Amino acid sequence: MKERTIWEQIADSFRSRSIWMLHYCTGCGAMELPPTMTARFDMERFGIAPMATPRQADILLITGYLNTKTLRRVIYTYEQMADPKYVIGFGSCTINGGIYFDSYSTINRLDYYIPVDVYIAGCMPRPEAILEAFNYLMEKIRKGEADGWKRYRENYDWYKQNQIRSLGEVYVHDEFHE
Amino acid sequence: MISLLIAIPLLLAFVSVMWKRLAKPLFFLAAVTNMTVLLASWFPNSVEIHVMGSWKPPFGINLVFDNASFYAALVVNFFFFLVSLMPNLVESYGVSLMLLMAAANGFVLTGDLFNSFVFMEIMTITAVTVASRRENFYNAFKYLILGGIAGSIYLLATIFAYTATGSLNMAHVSMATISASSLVAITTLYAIGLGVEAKLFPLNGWVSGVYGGNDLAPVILGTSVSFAALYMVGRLFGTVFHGSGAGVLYTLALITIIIGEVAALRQQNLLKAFAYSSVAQAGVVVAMISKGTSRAMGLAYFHLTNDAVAKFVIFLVAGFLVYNYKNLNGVFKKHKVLGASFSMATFSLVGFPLFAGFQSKLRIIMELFSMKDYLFPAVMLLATLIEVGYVVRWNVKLWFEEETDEKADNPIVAGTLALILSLLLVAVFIKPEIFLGGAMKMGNALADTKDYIHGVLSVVKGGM
Amino acid sequence: MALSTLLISLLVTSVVIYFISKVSWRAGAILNFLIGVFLISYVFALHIGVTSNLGTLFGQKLQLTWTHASYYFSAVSLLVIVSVMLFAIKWLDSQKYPAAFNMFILMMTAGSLGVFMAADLITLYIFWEIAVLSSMLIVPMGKKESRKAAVIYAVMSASGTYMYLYGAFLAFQRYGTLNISEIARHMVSDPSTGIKAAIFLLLASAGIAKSGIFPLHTWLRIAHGNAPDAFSAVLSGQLVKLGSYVLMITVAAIPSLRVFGNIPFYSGIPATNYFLIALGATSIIIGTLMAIKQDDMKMLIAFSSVANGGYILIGIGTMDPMGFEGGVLHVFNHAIAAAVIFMAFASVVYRTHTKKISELGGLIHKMPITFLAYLFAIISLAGIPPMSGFISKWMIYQALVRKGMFITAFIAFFGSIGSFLYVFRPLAGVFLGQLPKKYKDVKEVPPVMWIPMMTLVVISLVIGIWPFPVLQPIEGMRMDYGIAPTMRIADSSHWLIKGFSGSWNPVLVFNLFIIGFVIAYILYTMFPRPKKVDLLAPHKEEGAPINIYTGGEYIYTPELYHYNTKFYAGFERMYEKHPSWEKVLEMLAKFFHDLGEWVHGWFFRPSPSAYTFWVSLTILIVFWVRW
Amino acid sequence: MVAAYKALFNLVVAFFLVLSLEGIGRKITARIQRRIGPPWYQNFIDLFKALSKHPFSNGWIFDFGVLMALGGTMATAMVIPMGSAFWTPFPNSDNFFVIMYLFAVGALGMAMGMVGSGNPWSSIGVSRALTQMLGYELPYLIVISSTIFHYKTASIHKLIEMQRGGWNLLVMPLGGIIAFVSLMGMLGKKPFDIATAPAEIASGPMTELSGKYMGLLHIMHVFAIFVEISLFVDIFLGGGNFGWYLVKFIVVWVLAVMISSVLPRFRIEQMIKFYWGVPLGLAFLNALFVLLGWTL
Repeated sequence: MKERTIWEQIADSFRSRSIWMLHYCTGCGAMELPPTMTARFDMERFGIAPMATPRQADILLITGYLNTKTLRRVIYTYEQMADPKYVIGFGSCTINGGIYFDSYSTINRLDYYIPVDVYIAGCMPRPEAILEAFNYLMEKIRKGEADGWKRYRENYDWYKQNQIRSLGEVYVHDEFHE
Repeated sequence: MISLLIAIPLLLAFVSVMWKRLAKPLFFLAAVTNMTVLLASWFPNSVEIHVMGSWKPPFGINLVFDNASFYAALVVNFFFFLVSLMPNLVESYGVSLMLLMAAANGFVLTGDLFNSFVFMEIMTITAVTVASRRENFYNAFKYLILGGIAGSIYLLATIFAYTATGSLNMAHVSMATISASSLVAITTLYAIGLGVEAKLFPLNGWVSGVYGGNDLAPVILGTSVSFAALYMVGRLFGTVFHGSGAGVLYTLALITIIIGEVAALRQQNLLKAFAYSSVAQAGVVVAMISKGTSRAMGLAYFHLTNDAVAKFVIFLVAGFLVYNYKNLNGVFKKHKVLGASFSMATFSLVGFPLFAGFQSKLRIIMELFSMKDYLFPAVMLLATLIEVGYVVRWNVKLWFEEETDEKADNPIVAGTLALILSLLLVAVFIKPEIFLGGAMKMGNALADTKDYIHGVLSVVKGGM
Repeated sequence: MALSTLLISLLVTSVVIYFISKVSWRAGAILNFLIGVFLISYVFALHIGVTSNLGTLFGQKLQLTWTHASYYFSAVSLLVIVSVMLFAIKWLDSQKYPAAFNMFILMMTAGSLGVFMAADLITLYIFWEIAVLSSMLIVPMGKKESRKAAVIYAVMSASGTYMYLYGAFLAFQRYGTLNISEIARHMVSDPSTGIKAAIFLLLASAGIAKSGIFPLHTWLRIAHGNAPDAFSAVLSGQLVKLGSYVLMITVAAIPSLRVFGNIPFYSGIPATNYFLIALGATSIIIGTLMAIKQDDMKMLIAFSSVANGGYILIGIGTMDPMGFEGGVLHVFNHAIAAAVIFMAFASVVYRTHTKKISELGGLIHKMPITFLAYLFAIISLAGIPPMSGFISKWMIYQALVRKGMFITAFIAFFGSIGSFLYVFRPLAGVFLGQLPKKYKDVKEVPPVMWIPMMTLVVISLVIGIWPFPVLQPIEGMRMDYGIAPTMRIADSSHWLIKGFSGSWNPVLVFNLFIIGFVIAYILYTMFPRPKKVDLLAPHKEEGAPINIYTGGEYIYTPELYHYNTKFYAGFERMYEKHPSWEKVLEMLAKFFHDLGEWVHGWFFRPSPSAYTFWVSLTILIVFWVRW
Repeated sequence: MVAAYKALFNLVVAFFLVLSLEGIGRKITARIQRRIGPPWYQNFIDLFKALSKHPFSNGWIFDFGVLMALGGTMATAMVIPMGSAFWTPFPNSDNFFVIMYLFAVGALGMAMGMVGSGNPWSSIGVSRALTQMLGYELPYLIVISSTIFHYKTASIHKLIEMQRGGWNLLVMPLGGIIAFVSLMGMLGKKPFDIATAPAEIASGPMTELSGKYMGLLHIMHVFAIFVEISLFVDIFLGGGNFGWYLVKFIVVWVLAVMISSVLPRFRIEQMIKFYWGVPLGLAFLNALFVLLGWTL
């Protein structure tokens, strides 16, 4: 990967110290976030704060498994986030579909569709693991290795064709929208 | 000379009974001659009388010709003349119109109480025939009944007057001293008797029916005949009875104003609405007459003249519209001239500036204030407020609503007449003397009893 | 040319204009505009104190005279009217009666000029009626409801006018003159307070009715809401000011402080003035609350006119130098702002054919100039610097706080903050947000329509930065009426406006705003360029969703995603079941109808026998009364 | 020229002071909630991070609104006196009403830009913000008017000088308390953060703000807080020299933060009812006292 300018390095160090996350809570992983936020583990001390809209968020936290229906929303949300943006795949469902791996509608590997910077293995991962992952992500951001958003831009066609292949069509055309 | 005013229409009426087809031209002829006669003797600034037979007053019947009766006769005949210009309006009513004309003239000119009763009867009956046009029989019948009652009461009053004074000559009666009680009786009965023709509440029940019934009646009854009747009010209560009994008139008149306006407000029929408004205007005039001073009376007749002209235009246009269209929405888009004159006439009625009504109304209010009468102006302004309501409503309806595809060709004569008269209203605003001078002379003549008595009972002039 | 000749020739010309417009209405409109321009130049050339005779009416001389007040009010009115005339040159092609419109608007101009020039009450009345009549005939040229509107307008205005007439003649009967200054002189020396108060209030009631003050305010909603769109600008921007003028005449030209000095009510303000102030305050409350909940944008601004009429009345009513100048200056500000707003709405309606906020949206990308005009107009209307609207509000607050009138001040503050709410509603609903698909190919209005708006906006802005040209005639007016003649408020040498509690410098404030804006712009350019996302689906290829945050959902129907119905639902819910004064007046009208019904049923419908009964009854009553 | 330097100094002070105070506020809240909380300079980091991102824009009115908001608020912040006549950039124009209405420019700009983003959440947030303004401004303005009536001047630095004898807070304690309650509403802290309710309307007006727009509006918010608290300090706590002024500023801020960190959120009409209930009544009572001269 190419060298960063001094400005980018400074910016990256800022980015690494202030992470606003949009947690996409489809699965059981959501259960693990409240303890992580609140007094026991207190993720705010790392400058991590939950955000309400993708426009403001820096990282997209995919907690738990995805199916074809939710994946559409995930992609749409991800594309609405402002660069630079990072994705954390949370739990084994995002890695290999977890216990639902053989369902007809389950998405088995998230990073075919959107670039994932950090995976958290386990079912469920405990808050310690989550914080560990965040620290790792911060490290990557500071080093400038968390370049998922760049990859998405460069290999846009590849991601799109994967999305199309499994979703048929990224935009929904169901009875509500005809 | 002035007895021609009565004689000619009467004569021609009988002639035209024999030759029906001649009725219209003869009516026209009568109107023209009357106008010429009147124009020939312009404002006799003295009191002339004309005795029937050579019975000197107070014994014989005599016609009185002074500024008052001249101005009244002028207005009366003027409207007959205007009507006679419109043959399609006259149709087969030439005869009765001529009779009506004769009666109205007689009523205005006579100087004798009983004679005036006779003329009033003729006037009522012919008016009823006119009113019964277009199968408007029931309302005409009502009118007949009321007219009959009024006539009888008028007669009763005359009899009282005779018993009280031993004379029927107005001048003589006005000289005589009448005991208070019988004066009360006489004036009250006269008030009631004239109340029907003068459209006083509650004797004006016939008005809406008759005026709303066809297109000829309002045009002639609402202008000439009511002017004649209101003239007589002024003559009796101003000249003869020196303003005793004015209180009755005043009260009734004020009630009449309000009643007329509110009745006009809810009215859905164009002709009837303005019939009620003429009721209200008559109320204003009567109330003003009851004030008794010469200036007040003059203003009253000034107002009445403006009102008569405006009403003539309004009823002319309204009659045309009502009997040519089912749905009146936006008809004026098709008849711009009629519309313009109608609007001007109605605005003059309300008393907006730029039109004659403004002059008379404001003068009246001013006069009343100078008389320290604070009630009447308030009533009048309230009435005007209601008037604004329905006048604007009708104008908006007739001008701006979506029109229907009904058609009717423009009436040329009526249109021109309406336009000329409405422009006359504007002219009067700019130069009120056009009507005001005559009206003021009339007022003076009516208020000035001495001169009247002297003129009547002094040396006899003319005769036939 | 003498004033009287001017007015009369204007009246005559208006009829001529009608026939010209019959041939080509556009020629008539252009001619109108030229006449208007001439009038403006004429007005600015006139010298204060010119008088001229209009002839005599029943023994009274009808006199016209040119005072500071006439100069100020005529200039403001002409500014509004002329811009509307220019606007109309194009706008009229959407109208049904262009010829009549041209005639009546010129006639109305003549009438209002006459009102401002009149030196005596009866002249004022005559021209007043001319103005009312001609405007009343333009109102029903609009949509269906406008017919009813015309009637209500006429009746309300007439009710005020006739009270005025009664008062005028009362004064005449007592003082033997109709000349305003004469009457003022007599009133000062008149001992009886009752009659003076009666005359005062009766005269004021005309202004109350015309400028939409509380008891007689209801006609503004329906008349301004339904009149032809561009004419609403004149109605709200100019005609309402006739009322303010009459109020000013009654309160200031008749020196109410000295006339009613014997009945002080609160901090040196007479009870009569305080009564007017209370009415003004009430109309501020009503206007604001009702404006906030309107969905029809024209009615919304109509109610805001009610509120602003209240401001003017309060300001003048205090008869405090600051308050008086504030009130009079507010006439100018509201005239300009309301005119621009209504013209902007007229442009919107001209293109989209609807005035319901809930049916519009996102027009900013289609009609940017109209949007800017509206934006600056509402900034002025809400009284935010650097537009001129702020200056008058500041002055009025100064007066209120100085007099310690806290409740009135509270209501004024409420109206001012409420105005943020209601002016923002059309901004959000009509111009911002999502554009419904059906307005995909709406265009900006042609220059001849936006030039007048923009001119007025620029004038308002310039006056907001450098208000002294307008403040001079107002100070002159103040001197004429002798309100604290020594005090100077506009200090143009130091660029200051001095209140009793400190001063401020409009130029400086404007510069600060510019500096702040520049700094903000520098910051804006320092950081990465934004990626334009189009929030309007119709612009993108078919089937593309709206590109805004939708909780991950795809939305294809922008109009459903545009929040503009019941914009202040949370607040409106608090006064849903408010009592309505309109209903009261409707009850009154209905009462008269029913009375007519009753009368008709009892006296005019029945059979002849009933008549005989009535006749005999009358005879009996009369005899009984008289014996 | 000196005035210009003072004005710029205002901006600099406002920026650093308030940003660090915000961080401290977050720390305090965290401690109250038994957390450790972010470092005091966290908000600087957040701000610069936001500015460094690649944002989205929804059309020119969106940008224009943000600029107008920031510019208007800066203009206001430049007029504010900081605790003494010396630190008053423009002694001729620091009239209270001028400041209040100049302040409204920022609010209007923000509202316009955010609604321009075309997001219904933003519109709802803006409508709530304006309604809230209707709520808290009225008691505040009544109190300030009675203050102006009492001291016969509306220019802030004159008011500060007049309070040499004793703080206005002690002269009219009722008014001071009401003004502080209104200040809570102005700051938009709990329980009055109805406009930006992240859980219900996705942070209201800011819904569509990304990257530098977020940052610029954050700066605007910083200046807004500066203006609001400075007005309170100047009018009620009697200024003092610059150090004292800062101390008072910090105290007021910390108090506000502590109150807000233990309270839930009002609904919009509850907020209106609250402000038009007791505070408004007490404000009028205070005005009455001032009229009668019953001041301490």
